[in-house]
Amino acid sequence: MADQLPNTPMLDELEKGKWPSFVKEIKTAAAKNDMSKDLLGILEKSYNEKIGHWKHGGIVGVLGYGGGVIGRYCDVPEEFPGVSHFHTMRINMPAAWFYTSEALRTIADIWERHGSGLTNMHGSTGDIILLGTTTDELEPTFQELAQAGFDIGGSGSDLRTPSCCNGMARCEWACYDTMKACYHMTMHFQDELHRPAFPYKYKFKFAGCPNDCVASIARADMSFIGVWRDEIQIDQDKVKEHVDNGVDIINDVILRCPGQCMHWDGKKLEIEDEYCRHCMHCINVLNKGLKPGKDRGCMILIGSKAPIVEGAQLSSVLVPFIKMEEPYDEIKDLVERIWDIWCEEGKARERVGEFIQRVGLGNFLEAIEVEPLPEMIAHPRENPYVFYEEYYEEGDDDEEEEEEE
Amino acid sequence: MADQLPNTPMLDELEKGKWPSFVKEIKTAAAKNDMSKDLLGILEKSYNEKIGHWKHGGIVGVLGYGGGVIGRYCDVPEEFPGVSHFHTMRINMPAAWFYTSEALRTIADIWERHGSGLTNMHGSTGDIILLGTTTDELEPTFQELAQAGFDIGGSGSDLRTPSCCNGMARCEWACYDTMKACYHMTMHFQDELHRPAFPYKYKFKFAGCPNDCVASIARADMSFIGVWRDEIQIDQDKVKEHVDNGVDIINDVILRCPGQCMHWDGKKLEIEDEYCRHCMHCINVLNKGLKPGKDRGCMILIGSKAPIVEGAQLSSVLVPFIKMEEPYDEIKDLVERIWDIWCEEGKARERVGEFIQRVGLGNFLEAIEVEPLPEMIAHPRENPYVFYEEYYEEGDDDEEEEEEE
Amino acid sequence: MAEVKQERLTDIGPPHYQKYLPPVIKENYGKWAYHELLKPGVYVHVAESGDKIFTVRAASPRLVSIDKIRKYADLADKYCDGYLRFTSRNNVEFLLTDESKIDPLVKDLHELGHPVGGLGNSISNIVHTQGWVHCHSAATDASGIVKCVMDELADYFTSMKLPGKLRIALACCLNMCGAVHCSDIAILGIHRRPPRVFDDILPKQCEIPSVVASCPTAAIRPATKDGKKTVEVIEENCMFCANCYTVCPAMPLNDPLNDGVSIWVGGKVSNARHEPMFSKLAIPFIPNNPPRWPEVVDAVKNLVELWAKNARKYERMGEWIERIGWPKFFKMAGIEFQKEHIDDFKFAGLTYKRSTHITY
Amino acid sequence: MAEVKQERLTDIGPPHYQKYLPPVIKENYGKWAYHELLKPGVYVHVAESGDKIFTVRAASPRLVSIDKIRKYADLADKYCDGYLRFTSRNNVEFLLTDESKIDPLVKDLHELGHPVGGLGNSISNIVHTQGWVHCHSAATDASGIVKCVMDELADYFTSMKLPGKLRIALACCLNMCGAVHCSDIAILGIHRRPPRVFDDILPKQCEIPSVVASCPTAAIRPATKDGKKTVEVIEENCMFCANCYTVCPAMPLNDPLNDGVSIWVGGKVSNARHEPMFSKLAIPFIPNNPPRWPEVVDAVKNLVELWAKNARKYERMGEWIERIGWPKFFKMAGIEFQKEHIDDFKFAGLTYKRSTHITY
Ligand code: SRM
Ligand code: SRM
Ligand code: SRM
Ligand code: SRM
Ligand code: SF4
Ligand code: SF4
Ligand code: SF4
Ligand code: SF4
Ligand code: SF4
Ligand code: SF4
Ligand code: SF4
Ligand code: SF4
Repeated sequence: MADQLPNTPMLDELEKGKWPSFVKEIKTAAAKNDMSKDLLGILEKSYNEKIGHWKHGGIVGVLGYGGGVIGRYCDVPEEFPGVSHFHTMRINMPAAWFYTSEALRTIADIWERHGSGLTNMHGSTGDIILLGTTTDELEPTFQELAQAGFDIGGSGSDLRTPSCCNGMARCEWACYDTMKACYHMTMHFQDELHRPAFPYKYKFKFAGCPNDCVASIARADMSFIGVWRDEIQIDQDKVKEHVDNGVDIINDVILRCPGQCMHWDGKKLEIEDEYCRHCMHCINVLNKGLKPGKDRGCMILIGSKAPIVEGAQLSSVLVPFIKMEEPYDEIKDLVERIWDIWCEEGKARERVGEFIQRVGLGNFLEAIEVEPLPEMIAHPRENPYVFYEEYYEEGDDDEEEEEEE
Repeated sequence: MADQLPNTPMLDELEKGKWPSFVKEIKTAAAKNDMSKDLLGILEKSYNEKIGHWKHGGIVGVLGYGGGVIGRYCDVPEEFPGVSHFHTMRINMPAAWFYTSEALRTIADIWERHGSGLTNMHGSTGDIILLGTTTDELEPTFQELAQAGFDIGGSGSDLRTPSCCNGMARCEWACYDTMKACYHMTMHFQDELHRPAFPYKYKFKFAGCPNDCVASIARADMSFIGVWRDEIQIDQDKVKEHVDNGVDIINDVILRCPGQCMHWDGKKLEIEDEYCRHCMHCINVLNKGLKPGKDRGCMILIGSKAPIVEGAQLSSVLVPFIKMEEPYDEIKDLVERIWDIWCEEGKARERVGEFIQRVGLGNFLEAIEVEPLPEMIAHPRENPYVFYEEYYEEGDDDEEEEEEE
Repeated sequence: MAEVKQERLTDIGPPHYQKYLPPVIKENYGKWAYHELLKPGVYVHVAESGDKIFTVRAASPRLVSIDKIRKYADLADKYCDGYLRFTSRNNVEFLLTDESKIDPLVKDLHELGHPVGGLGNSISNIVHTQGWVHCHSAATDASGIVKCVMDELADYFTSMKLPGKLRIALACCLNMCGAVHCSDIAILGIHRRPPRVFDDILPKQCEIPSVVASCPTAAIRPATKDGKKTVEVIEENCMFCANCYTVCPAMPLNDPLNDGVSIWVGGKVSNARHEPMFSKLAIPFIPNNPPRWPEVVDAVKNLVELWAKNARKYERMGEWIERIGWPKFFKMAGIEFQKEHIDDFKFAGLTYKRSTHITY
Repeated sequence: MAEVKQERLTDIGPPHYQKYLPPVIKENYGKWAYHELLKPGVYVHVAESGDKIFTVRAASPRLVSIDKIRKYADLADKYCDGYLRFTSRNNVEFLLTDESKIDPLVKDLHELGHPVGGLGNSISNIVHTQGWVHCHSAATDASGIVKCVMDELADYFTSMKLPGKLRIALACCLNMCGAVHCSDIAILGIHRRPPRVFDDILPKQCEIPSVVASCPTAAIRPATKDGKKTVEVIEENCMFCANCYTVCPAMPLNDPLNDGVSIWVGGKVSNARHEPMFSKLAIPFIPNNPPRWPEVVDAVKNLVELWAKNARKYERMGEWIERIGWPKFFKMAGIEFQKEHIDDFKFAGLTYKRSTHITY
C-alpha cells in the first residue's frame, strides 16, 4: 500500500518529548494505509497554515440507522485524495471500557480491513471512535462489528451512547450498580439511540457516587449519581489508624466538610448525618475508616451541557433518591415522560436543560408529574414575581378559588 | 377643631400590646386635627374592607422644585373630606438624624400649623416625612421650614435625599467621615436633588465601614462604604483579655473568617492581611483588641435597588478604594460621568444598575473612563462569548489589528 | 395660618452636619476607642481621650405625632441637654454624658410606653412603609402588622439572648420601599389579581405605549373598546408586579379578596462573615386578616424561634439556613414546599440545585 | 475487503456489561472493602473476601493506531490474562491479580513510551477532542497542544506531589466536546473573526430562516446579493460562537490570523468538598503557534505551579482561587485583567462583586 511517508517537519516536532506521541501513531498507521498517509499530509498542511481542512455536511450512515457516523470531507481532495471522504464511526463501547485482549484485537482487525487503522480510545462521549473511512465501507464495517458483538453508538439528535464509571466492578464506593444500569438502559432504548427523533441530543451518564468519575453532572442531560441516605458507616479504630498514620483530621477533613457536621475529640469521630451533604470528601480521605451508608441508591439530575447556545449548565436535582433495581421501570417511565414533553414542546437544537430554563422548572415538573421538592433548588426564589394561576372573584361562594381559563 | 373621634373598633385592637402604638399616635393628632381624624376613619374603613383608599396622580409641589412632595388623594372624599388631599412632604433630615430638642420642636410647630400633625421619623430613604396636607399648604410649610434651616428632600426621577450612618460622630470603626461626605455631596448636588432630570431615581448612601449600618449596599445606586487597605490593628493584650473573658476565639472568630486568614496559637493572634476580606467580623467581636487599619478610605459600589422591574440588585464594586478628602472632586467627576452616560442612554424608569446590566459592565466602564479591575467581579466570565471588536485581515502589514468600522 | 414674610429661600440644603451634635461628640469626633453594650438598649462609646457618651435606644412606632416628638424633646432636655438622634431603623437614641441619668431615663421611657433595647444580638425595630395609611399601591397595611409582630417579639427587643442580630422589614407592595429584599425576615404585601383596566379614564390619564412597555412579561397590549383606545391584560401572563399601575393610575391591582402577605427569609446587608444576601421566599401567601394578622404573627414568631434555637453563635438567619440547607429548613419550619418557591424569572436557572450537596 | 455473509444484525447494543470482566471482579463484584495507592500509577483494591486486584494505569495519546491497540492486548495477555480497561480520561488500566507482575509491566510500558501514573494527587490525562485531525469547526489543533502540554507536565503525572487532583481539558471550539467547562484548567480554541458568507453555496446548502434563528445575538439577517437570497452578518454583534456554522456549512469562521486559544481555570466536577464549578476565563487569547504552542505550554505550566505552591491540601484550583479571591489570583498569575474577563452574557449581573469582600 503506502510507499513513502510525506515530509512533515512540523509534525515531527511532536514525536519528541515524554508523552506518548499521536504523530507516531499516525505514522505507524500511515506506513500501511493511504488514508492515514494523506491524513499526515493534510495535518502537516494545517500546521503550516494554522487552519483545518475539513468540511461537514452530507448525511452518511448505515442502513436503518440515523446516527453513529460523522461525515467528513476534506476541502483539498485533489491534494489528498486518501481523505477526500474521511468519516468516523462511533462504536458503543463495553460498559466502563472493560475489554479482553481478544476483543481489542477483533476491533483492530476489522478496522484494518475497512478504515484508516486509526482510532480514538475513546471519544469524549465514551464511544470507540473509528477514525476515518469512506462511505462505501460503513455498512461492511458495521456488519462485521455486529457479528463480533458490537453495535454503533449515537450521534445527531438521538440518545447518545450512555457511559458509566467502573462502579461495583472495582470501586468500594459505588452506591448502585452503574455498569448494569448503563447496560440495561442502553439496551432498552436502542431505538432512540439509533434513530434520531429528538429536538437535539440526549445523554445519560452513570456515576456510582458523588465523586462522579464520569463527569456526569457536567455533560449528561441525565446524570445518575449514586448516593446513600442513612448514616455514613464509621469504623472508629480504622479512623484512628488513619490519624495515627499522619492524616491531619482537623485541617484536612473536619474543616473541609461542607456540611460543617463532623466533630473529632482526639479519639472519636462523630458525624451529624442529618446535615451531611454527601460530598464524599471525608470518605475519600479516611477511606478505610468510613464508607457510604447502607441504604443506597441514586440521585437523578437533569440538564447539563456545553455552552451552545444558552450557556453551559450543570445538571440539577430531579429525583433526590431512588433505589436502583431492575427493571428500572420507574426510571424508564420518568425518562419517557420527559422525552414526551420535550419532543412536543422543545425547539429544534434545544437541549432539555435549556428547555427547562425556558419553560420554568415548576412548569416542567407539572408536565412530567413530579412533585416539586426543596432538594431541587439551591434556594427559593429571590424575586417576588410569582405567576398565580387562579384568583378569587367577587361574589364567589365561600370565596372559592376560581380557575382562570 | 376636631370634636369627636370616629368609632374604630378594629384600630382600637392596635392600641393593646407591648410595642408603642401608631394608632395612639393618630388618635393624639386626631384629637386636634381634622385631617388626622379623617385619616383614622379611612384607615378603619381599610381595615374593614381589606383595601387601601388612596389614589396617586397629579403633580403637586412647591415653586421651582420638581420633587419632594408625594401627591395623594383619597377615593372617598365625600366620606372623608379631611383627607381628600393628603400629600406628604419629604424634608431632608440632618446627617445621621442628629437633632436638638429645639430643632424637633421647630418642626413640630410648623407642622402643627400646616399639616396633619403626623410624621414619620423617618422615611425609609431617611427623610423627615410630614404626613398629609393639602396642596395650598405646601409652599407655606416649605418656606417656614426653610427659614428654620430645613429644605425639601428628593422624590421622582432625581437625586434622592442622601443618608449616612453616624460614623465618626460616635463609632470607632468609621473609616471616613460619613456625615461630612453626605452633607457635602447633598449640598453640591442641590439642583439634581430638587429638579428631576434623570431617567429614574438615584440614591447615595454613606456607611463608615462594611457593617453598613445604613444598608447602603442594598438600596443605594451609589454606596460609599468605608474600608482600610493596610493591616488590621491588633492589640494582642486586649485580644487575650477578650479570650480570658470568655470569647470562644476559635469557633466564633477564626472559623468564621471568610478570608480563612486568621490564626490563634492560644496566645497570639495572627492575621494574614493580604487575604483579609474586610468583612469586619473579627473586629466586631474583638472590638477592644482589633481596629481597622490606618490607611482608610472608602469603596464605591454601584447599582443596588428594589426588584422593579428587572429584579433586585445589590451594589457592585466600582472603585475598590479611594481616599475621602474634601472637596471630593474625583468623586464628583465620577458621578457626573456616570450621570452623563445614564441620562443619555438610559431608558425611562431604568435604574443605573439595570442600565449597567443591559449595556454590560465592561462597556459601561469604557464610557465612564474607568479601568476594569478584578475587584469589580465575583469571578471572570464562565461563558466563552466574548465580543472582540477587531480582527486581522489577510494582507494586513505585519498582521496589525484592524479596527472594524 | 402663619404667613411667610421673609425672602423666599430655595436650595439651602439640610442643616450643617455638625449643627446638632453634642459637645462631647464634637470634641471626640473620629477619635473613639471602643464601645461596650452595658445592658439591653444601653451602650457606651469611650473616646481615646477617655470621654464617654452613653446611648439609650428606645423603640418607636415611626409614625409619630408632633405631640410625641415634643415628648422626645422634653426627655432629651431633661436627661441629655437636648441631644438625641434617630437610628437608621427608626429607633430613638438619647445621648447622655451622665451615666447616673440612664436609669431614670429608661424609667421615663417605659412609662411613655417605649421599650428600651434593640442593641447587640436582638431584634431591632421593623423597617417599614406606608401601607393603608398613605400609599395607593399597598397590598396590606404596614404599621398594623408591624405593631402586631413587635407586640409578640418585644422581649427579643429588650434582651440580647439571640445568636446574632435579626432584622425584620416590611413592605406593603413589590416596590419594596426599604431593605426588605435583604432582611433576615421580610414581610411583603403582594397582589394576586391582575390589574383591572378602567377603560373610561385610562386614555385620559395614561400614555398607552408607556403602559404597554411597562409590563415586564408583555401581558399588556393595546386594545380598542367601544371605539376608545385602551389596553387589555393577558391575565395568565401577569405576575402582579404592579409596574403598570405605577405608570398608569387607571390600572389598579388592589383587591380585598386576593391581596395578602408573603414571608421571606435569610437576607442580610452587612458584610460581616457572609457576603450580603437577598431574602428568599418562605411562605408564598397569607391572606390579610386585620386588625391583628394572627397567621402572620405566628409565622414570623415560629421562624424567629426556630432560628434562635438552632443557629450557632453569630449565624444570621441566612447563614444558618445555608449551613443546614433549604430542605432541612422547610422541614423544620413545617412549611410545605410548592411550585411558587421555585424561581422562574430571569436568573432562575442559577437557583436550581446543581450538585449532590443535599441532606436526607 | 471481507464480505459480510451472515444475516444482517441491527440494534444488538453493546456487549453485555460483564462479558469482559476478569474473574476476580466477577467474584467480588460490589464487595470491595477499600483501596490503596501503592505508588504512582499503581493501586490495589481489596475485597471483603480478601481478594485483591492491582491496577496499573498508563498514559495514552488517545489517538491510537490499531498497532498500538494490539500492543496493549499483548501486554494484557503477558501480565493479566488479557484483562484491561480504559478510563474515563482515556488512560489504559491493566488489571492484575499477581502483585509480582506489576514492576515488569511498568517496565514494558516505559519501554513502549507510556508513562505510568495519573493517580491520586496528580495530573491525569488531558481530555480532548479532534482538532485539525478531524473536525471542521476547530479553531486550533487538539492532539498537538495536548502533547506539548503533557510533555512539560509529565512529571506531575508520574508523581503524586500536588495538593489535590488537577484536571486539564482541551476543546478545539466553543462546542466544548468534553468537560472543558468544568476543568481545573481548560484550554479552549476560539475564533475571533465573524463568519464569512459563501453566498454562492449558501442558498443551496442552508435554510435561511434556521440560519438567522441560530444566532443568539441576532447578528444574522436575510439579505439579497446579486439577486440571490442569502444572509449577511452584522459583524459587531458577533461573538464567534459558530452556532451559525454548525447549522450552515457555508458560513465558516475558521481563520488562520484570528483563531487561537484561551485559558480557563477553576472548574471542577466532583462533589467533594465544594460543589461542582464552571471554569472561568483566565487568559482571553493566545495565537496559534504550531507545532509546539510554547506560549500555551508556558501559561498552563505557570498556572499549575502557582497552584501547586500556594494551595492548601485537597484544595482544587477553583477552591484555592475562591479562598484567595480573583484579584489576588490575577496578581499572582501575572495576568492582566481586561474587559474581556467581565461577563456580558445572560447572567452577567450575577458575576459582579456585590459585597466589600475584596482583598488589597
Ligand atoms: C478510573 C476512574 C473511573 C473510571 O471508571 O474510569 C476513576 C477512579 C477512581 N477515582 Fe475518580 N476516577 C476517574 C475519573 C474521575 C473524574 C472524571 C474526570 O476526571 O473527568 C473525576 C471528577 C474530576 C473533577 O472533579 O473534575 C474524579 C474524581 C474523583 C475524586 C474526587 C477528587 C476531588 O477531590 O475533587 C476521587 C476521590 C479521591 O481522589 O480521593 C476519586 C477517586 C477515585 C478512586 C479512588 C475510586 C476507587 O476506589 O476506585 C479511583 C482511583 C483514584 C485515582 O485516580 O486517584 N475520583 N475521578 C477515572 C480515571 C480517570 C483517569 O484516567 O484519570
Ligand atoms: C415614603 C417611602 C416609604 C416609607 O414609608 O418610608 C416610600 C414611598 C413610596 N415609594 Fe418608595 N418609598 C420610600 C423609600 C424607598 C426605598 C428605600 C430607600 O430609599 O432606602 C426603596 C428601595 C430602594 C430603591 O430605591 O430601590 C423604595 C423603592 C420604591 C420603588 C421601586 C424602585 C425600583 O427601582 O425597584 C418604587 C416604584 C417607583 O419608583 O415607581 C417606589 C415608590 C414609592 C411611592 C412613591 C409609590 C408611588 O408610585 O407613588 C411611595 C409613596 C408612598 C406614599 O404614599 O407616600 N419606591 N422606596 C420611602 C421614602 C421616604 C423618604 O423619603 O425617606
Ligand atoms: C445606630 C445604628 C447606625 C445609625 O447611624 O443609625 C447602628 C449602630 C451600631 N451598629 Fe449597626 N447600626 C445600625 C443599623 C445597622 C444596620 C442597618 C439595618 O439594620 O437596616 C446593619 C445591617 C443589618 C443587616 O446586615 O441586615 C447593621 C449591622 C451591624 C453589624 C453587623 C451585624 C452582623 O453580624 O451581621 C454590627 C457589628 C456588631 O453587631 O457587632 C453593627 C454594629 C454597630 C455598632 C456597634 C457600631 C458602633 O460602635 O456604634 C452600633 C451599635 C450596635 C448595635 O446596635 O448592636 N451593626 N447595623 C443603626 C441602628 C439601627 C437600629 O435602630 O437598630
Ligand atoms: C468525537 C467527539 C469529540 C472527541 O474527539 O472525542 C465530538 C465531536 C463532535 N461534536 Fe461533540 N463530540 C464529542 C463529545 C461531546 C461532548 C462530551 C460528552 O458527550 O460527554 C460534549 C459536551 C457535552 C454536551 O453534550 O453538551 C459535546 C458537545 C458538542 C456540541 C455542543 C452541544 C451543546 O448543547 O452545547 C456540539 C454542537 C452540536 O451539537 O451541533 C458538538 C458537535 C460535535 C461535532 C459533531 C461537530 C459537528 O457539528 O459536526 C463533532 C464531530 C467531530 C468529528 O470530526 O468527528 N459536540 N460533544 C465526542 C464524541 C465521541 C464519542 O461519541 O464518544
Ligand atoms: S464515581 Fe464513585 S463509585 Fe464510581 S468510580 Fe468514582 S469513586 Fe467509584
Ligand atoms: S460526606 Fe462530606 S458533607 Fe458528609 S460528613 Fe463527609 S465531608 Fe461532611
Ligand atoms: S457602618 Fe460602620 S462606621 Fe457606620 S455606624 Fe455602622 S459600624 Fe459604625
Ligand atoms: S475582617 Fe473578616 S476577613 Fe478580615 S480578618 Fe477579620 S474576620 Fe477575617
Ligand atoms: S412598598 Fe409599595 S405600597 Fe408600600 S409605600 Fe412603598 S410603594 Fe407604597
Ligand atoms: S401587574 Fe405587572 S405583570 Fe401584571 S400586567 Fe401589570 S405590569 Fe404586567
Ligand atoms: S470541540 Fe468543536 S472543533 Fe473540537 S471536536 Fe468538538 S465540535 Fe469539533
Ligand atoms: S458566530 Fe455566533 S454570534 Fe456570530 S454570527 Fe454566527 S451564530 Fe451569530
